[in-house]
Amino acid sequence: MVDEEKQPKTPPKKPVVKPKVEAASGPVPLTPRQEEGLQRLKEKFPFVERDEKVRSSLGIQVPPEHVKEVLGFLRDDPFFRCRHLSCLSAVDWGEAIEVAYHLVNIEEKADEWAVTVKLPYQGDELPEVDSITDLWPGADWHEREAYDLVGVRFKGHPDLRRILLPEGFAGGHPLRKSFVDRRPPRQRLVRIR
Amino acid sequence: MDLKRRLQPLDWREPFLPDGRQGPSVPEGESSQALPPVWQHLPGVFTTAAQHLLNWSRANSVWYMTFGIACCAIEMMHTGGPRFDFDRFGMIPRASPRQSDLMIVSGTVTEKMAPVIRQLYEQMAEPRWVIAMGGCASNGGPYHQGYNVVDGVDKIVPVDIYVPGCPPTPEALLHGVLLLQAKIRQAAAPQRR
Amino acid sequence: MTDVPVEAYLVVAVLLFGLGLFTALRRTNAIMILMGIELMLNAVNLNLVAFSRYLPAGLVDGQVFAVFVITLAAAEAAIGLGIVLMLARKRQSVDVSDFTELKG
Amino acid sequence: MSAQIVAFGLLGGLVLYSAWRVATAPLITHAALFLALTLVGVAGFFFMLQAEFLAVVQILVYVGAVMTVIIFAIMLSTPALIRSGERPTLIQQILSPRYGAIPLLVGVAVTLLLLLAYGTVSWDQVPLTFHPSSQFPGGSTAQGTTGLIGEALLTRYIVPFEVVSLLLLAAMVGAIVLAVEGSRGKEDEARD
Amino acid sequence: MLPLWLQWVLWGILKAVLVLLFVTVNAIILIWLERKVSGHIQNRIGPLRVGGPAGVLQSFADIIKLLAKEDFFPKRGDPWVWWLAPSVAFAPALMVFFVLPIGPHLVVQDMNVGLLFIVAITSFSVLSVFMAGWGSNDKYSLIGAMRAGAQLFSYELPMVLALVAVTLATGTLNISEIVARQQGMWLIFPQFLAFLVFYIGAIAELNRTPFDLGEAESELVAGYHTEYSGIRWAMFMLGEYTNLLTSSILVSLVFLGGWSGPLLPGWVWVLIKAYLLIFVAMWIRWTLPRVRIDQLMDLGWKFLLPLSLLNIALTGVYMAVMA
Amino acid sequence: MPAWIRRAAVSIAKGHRVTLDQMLRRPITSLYPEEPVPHFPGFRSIPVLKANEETGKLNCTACGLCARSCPPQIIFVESVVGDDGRRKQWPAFFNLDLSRCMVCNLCVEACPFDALEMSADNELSAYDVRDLFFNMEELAALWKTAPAVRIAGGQKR
Amino acid sequence: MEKGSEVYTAEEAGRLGREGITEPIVINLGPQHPSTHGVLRLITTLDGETVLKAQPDIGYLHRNWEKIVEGWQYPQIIPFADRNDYISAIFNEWLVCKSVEDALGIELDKRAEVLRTIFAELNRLISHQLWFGTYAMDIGAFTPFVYALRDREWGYALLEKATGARQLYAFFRIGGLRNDVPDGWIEELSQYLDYFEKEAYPQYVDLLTGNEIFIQRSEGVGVVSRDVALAFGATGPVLRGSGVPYDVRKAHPYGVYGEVEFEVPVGEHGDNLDRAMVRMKEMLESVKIIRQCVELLPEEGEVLTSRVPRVLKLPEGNYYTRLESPRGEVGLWVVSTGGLGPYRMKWRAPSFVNLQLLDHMARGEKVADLIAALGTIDIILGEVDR
Repeated sequence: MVDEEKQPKTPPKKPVVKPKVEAASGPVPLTPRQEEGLQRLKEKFPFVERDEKVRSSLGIQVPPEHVKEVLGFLRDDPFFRCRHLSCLSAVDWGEAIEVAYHLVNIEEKADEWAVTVKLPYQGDELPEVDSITDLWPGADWHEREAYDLVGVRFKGHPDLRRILLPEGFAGGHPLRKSFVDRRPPRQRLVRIR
Repeated sequence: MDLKRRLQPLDWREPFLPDGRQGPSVPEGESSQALPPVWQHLPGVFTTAAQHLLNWSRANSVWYMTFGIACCAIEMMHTGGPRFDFDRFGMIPRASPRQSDLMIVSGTVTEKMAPVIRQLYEQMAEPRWVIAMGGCASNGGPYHQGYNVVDGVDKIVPVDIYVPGCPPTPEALLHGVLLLQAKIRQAAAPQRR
Repeated sequence: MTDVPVEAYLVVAVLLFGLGLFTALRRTNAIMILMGIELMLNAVNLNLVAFSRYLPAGLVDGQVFAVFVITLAAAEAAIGLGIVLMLARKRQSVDVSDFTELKG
Repeated sequence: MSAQIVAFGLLGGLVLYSAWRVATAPLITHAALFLALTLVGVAGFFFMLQAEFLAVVQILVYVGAVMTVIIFAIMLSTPALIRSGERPTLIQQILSPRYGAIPLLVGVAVTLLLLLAYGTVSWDQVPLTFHPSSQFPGGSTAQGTTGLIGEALLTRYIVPFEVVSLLLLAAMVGAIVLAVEGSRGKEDEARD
Repeated sequence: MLPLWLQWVLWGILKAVLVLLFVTVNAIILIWLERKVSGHIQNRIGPLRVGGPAGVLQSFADIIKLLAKEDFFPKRGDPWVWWLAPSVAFAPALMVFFVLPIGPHLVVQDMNVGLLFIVAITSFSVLSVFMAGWGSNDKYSLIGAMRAGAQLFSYELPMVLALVAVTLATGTLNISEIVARQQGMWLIFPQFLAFLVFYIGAIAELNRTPFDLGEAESELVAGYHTEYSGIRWAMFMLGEYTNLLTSSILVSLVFLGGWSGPLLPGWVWVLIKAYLLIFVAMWIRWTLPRVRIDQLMDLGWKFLLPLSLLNIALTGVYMAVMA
Repeated sequence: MPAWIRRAAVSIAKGHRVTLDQMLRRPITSLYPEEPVPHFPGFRSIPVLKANEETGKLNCTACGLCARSCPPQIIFVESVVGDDGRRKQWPAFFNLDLSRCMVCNLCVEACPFDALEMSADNELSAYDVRDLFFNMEELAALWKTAPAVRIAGGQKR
Repeated sequence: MEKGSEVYTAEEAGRLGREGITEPIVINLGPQHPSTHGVLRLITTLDGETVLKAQPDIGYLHRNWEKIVEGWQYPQIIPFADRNDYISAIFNEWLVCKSVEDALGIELDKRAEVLRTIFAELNRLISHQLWFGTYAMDIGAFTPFVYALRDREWGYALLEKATGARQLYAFFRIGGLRNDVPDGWIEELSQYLDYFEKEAYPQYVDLLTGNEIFIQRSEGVGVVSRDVALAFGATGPVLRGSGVPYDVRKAHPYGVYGEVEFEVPVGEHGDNLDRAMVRMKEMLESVKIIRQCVELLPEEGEVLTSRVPRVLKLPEGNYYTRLESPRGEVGLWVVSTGGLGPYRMKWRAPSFVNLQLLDHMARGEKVADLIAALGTIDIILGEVDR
């Protein structure tokens, strides 16, 4: 009565995610205040560019070496006053890792600004960017998580260890697209009646 | 549903550690419920009667460990709460594994958590039982694709009852507990040597 | 019913005193030395109470002395252990052979 | 053989054995627990000697207070020392001169000296009488010795009584001063 | 005819067995009662399925199960200390009953210094707590033992002082005498402060919420008995509930007029009063949150101790004026 | 009397009033194994296979939409292959792994033939994890008997 | 109960414990511990009873949500997101729906919007009830916890009647709700609110939050100043307890929060008591919001708008969406390459960020206060570890 066999072979019907898609819609129009902010930033930092991929707020693309400067300016400048670091996240694009910082001015106006930075890398190496833990102590765990899961090295972080995965996790950084689950294939015991 | 099928004794136990190695052999459920060694020298009538008494008391005094992992822990709390009331069955929560008889694994077991659960199980005094509550503890649940998820706590510790659901409702858990009580009551008297 | 003679109590008390002395002398831990002293005080108490038992009825002077001794022991323990704790905090040690500043 | 002698033998054995273990137990916590046992045994002697009040006070003060303080002191002062450290055998300990042989010799010498001194006493001439008004077991006088002790303390021994109470007060103040001295500045530094 | 001392020993054993039986049965009933009371306070039912409609046999099932549970010994623990601790916890709780009169002349040994004896004997629990905490070689146990020890130590003092005022008022340390002296008026009325201090102190000595720091579940798992399983843990539990019974009986004897009451026999009245006090203790336990360790110390040393001293002074002044 | 003593006494007394008040009320506990716990219509516990009331045949056509829509991929369905090599609109097997189901209702919503339904039977605990793997017959039987037969404590009521 | 794996060396512990004091003890609270609200491990350095350092070790419930959803379609992610913050599942569903709706510009019917707000606030109410219970348990009182469970059962029954599940609802769909509420549900909801306001809430106050022991235990403990809370990126009641009135419902109104009146309770000192009181007041505010929503609820209207495209594809780009969950600002960062599912999803969990403050709160306090401070952060490990 009890038969043990492997999982019936139904191919997983997962949607195929293509890295590039031509369905590009135009850039999101800016509000006057966002325009003004962009202007103000460009005056101070000429290397700042708008990141049109960021569609939920104003995105600013910054070269990796200037991230800390720009974020510090956004925090302290009386126009921006972004004292709340909402989110710090990273995404692996295959040849580069993009780190995005989402800032909010929560005390007066609810402005949102997103700062993105592209960190090119090759293979298994960990791209580096300045840590912002001395600007926002709360960035500590965000950065550790990004290091743990995506594999970004934050220069100047006080304690850059894995945070979610166990210390001796073998497979590298799992949110990289090149990550392969190397554990032995798990057998499913299934009873067909 | 066929009642007989549900009350069949377990015949499938393959304890192995999460990394796939064969672990130390886990005592079988039946042998762990035997009488204390001194009692086994008594005549058969007494042992049978004593075993019945013992099974009765064990079935009616299953103390569980306050050990919540994830979503199911909330339903476990509710089962202990006023509407479903574990205490009716003589079940009270104990914080220390030494004093508890039942471990309700209520949630997803990850690779980082697996050794801890194994250790907790070993800290429990014999006889001890395990309920895998919910899909995640039974078989990985919806998280079974994860790179860090142990699909089923039965890979780590022997499980007596599997309660399906995501999360199981309190009465589903109570049904599992009733099945466990039935199993404890049916534990056979040991053979005299 | 015969009675235990007073000498028996005295012998036990002497042995207890000797053991207390031995403890106080051989241990280097300050707390242990205090414990040895407690033992000796108890031996003394035993003597006092034994003698008090064999006084004429209505006289409890031995027990009164024992009360004083117990009080002294409690006071000594409080102060002695206070000093020990103080030393433990300041010097990370309670070994009396470490405290040699007053040696010439 | 009367019950009293049996009880005396048991209690004496208990007291002397546990006192010996106080002197020789390798772990200080064990020594402390054996000290508690000794003290309880002495309290048992007090019961046998019709000194109920003193026996109870002995337990209350020694076990309830002094032992607690001693154990606290042990836990607070030497947590690392308690378990660790080599444990030489008893023979080795006793043979080591400074902390073994000499104390043993001194202890034995003093004991023998005292026993000798007792031996020289001619006991018939000591004015001791056994008053049977309170025969073992049980049947003590209505008030026991509590009232007598209280009376003696507040009449004949009033001066020592007051002196001792002053001493206790001084000890209390001293202990508090020592404790406060040791933990000063703790609260300020804890929060950084 | 048996020799006298053997008769004496046999009588002692018989009395001890009777006391043991009384204590164990009462403790088992108390454990069941606690579960029922907590259940009903929390809108639940509590034990239901064992032994009739109210689940009265629940505690028996628990005890039988605990008897047959694996006896576990922690690695690197201190075996002798560890093994002896539950006995040191349970034995004094039992010994108290040798001098505690349950009714008129219903006492094993009516002791002259009974009140003091009870207080002295209960101070053994400090030792048992330390032994358990130390013998387990577990940090939770050790911290729990330190807490419980400090707590027992600092609540012993106000309790004794509260009893000093009682002794002052009644002029005796004999419990039967104390009961006899309150035929006119229960001592709770003139000695209300002493009652308050003693009851709070008793709850604290029993390690019950709001003073259950030694076994604070949310902080220290189970405190000093974290590592105990099976029958040794059951002995701790029985000792705890026996102590609850002891202190309730003591309070009812010393402050609530003991066995004075109409119609029913004296021991019934004692038990009724004691169980009422037990219910109040349970009620308090399932209502209040836990205090913190420094607040506990403050309450003991800065509130109860001065209060008990004040009470002694007031009683003394009253006695002097009346005399 | 200092004010804080009064405040503390009053607040503590209030708490005790609440607990005593609750103690004297009826408990809200439902006696589960003796009395079934009522569930509201639409309660989800396990997806089951519906059959036609009259003919008794399953509504399922083995189209696989449910399997595709299932997030954790726990539905395995194959259609019968006839002698001519063509797929029939009839499931050869329909397996469902309840131990991985997250009862999200997406399969029911995806089904265009009204062949799936969420059953409220949640007394499905088992001694073996393989008993949580349901085949077509069991799923169909669950739909028929789910509310009627309840098993508790190994005893049929 | 894990023993022996101390992260700190003796030297480090000695450095933390100041000179001349008994040596610090390092204990592990958790991963199995009654009061860590799940599988959190706190590596705590103690000097006697005083906490010198409390370092959370998380990841025992890291269930790889962000990796698993990379292969899934947006509608499939909605029920799966429920499992993140399992106490307040509605907010997770809403966040995923809101993220897609905002990106595609889907507008909901009024009835759907109002119902969503009602469900969210109901869920906030029972989530705060659970917080109340667990915090009471952390403080050492067990009965308030059971009362909270009792009241949650009623809330669960309401949610079960509408959604078909007790805890993880899978109820929101992109473009609205899966189904409309059954007949008479709104009246039952009003009864529940009346019960909560008139009976349950006064009980909570009498039993716990008005109790002098509770106040003494919470007042002045675990203080987080305004600047520290801001610097650590704290949100929700933790931030509001420190005096910053930031609430996503006010700052970026969604649902019908723009149309209802409610207050944002704010604390003064940032101690445990303030955070607790903020949550207590938020319960009443939730009741107020639900009452207004019931007034606003149109009789007619489709709950699932028909303007949703059959194939849901987000335009290429990054989207960051946030809303206010009971624990604070929960954010979702979706990176789309134009496919059916996300290229990357990042869940910004408020508990994850707030938990960083624990060390700051607990230093110099007693162990019991460490547990209480953890209780006021109100972490959900499913969300912290994801």
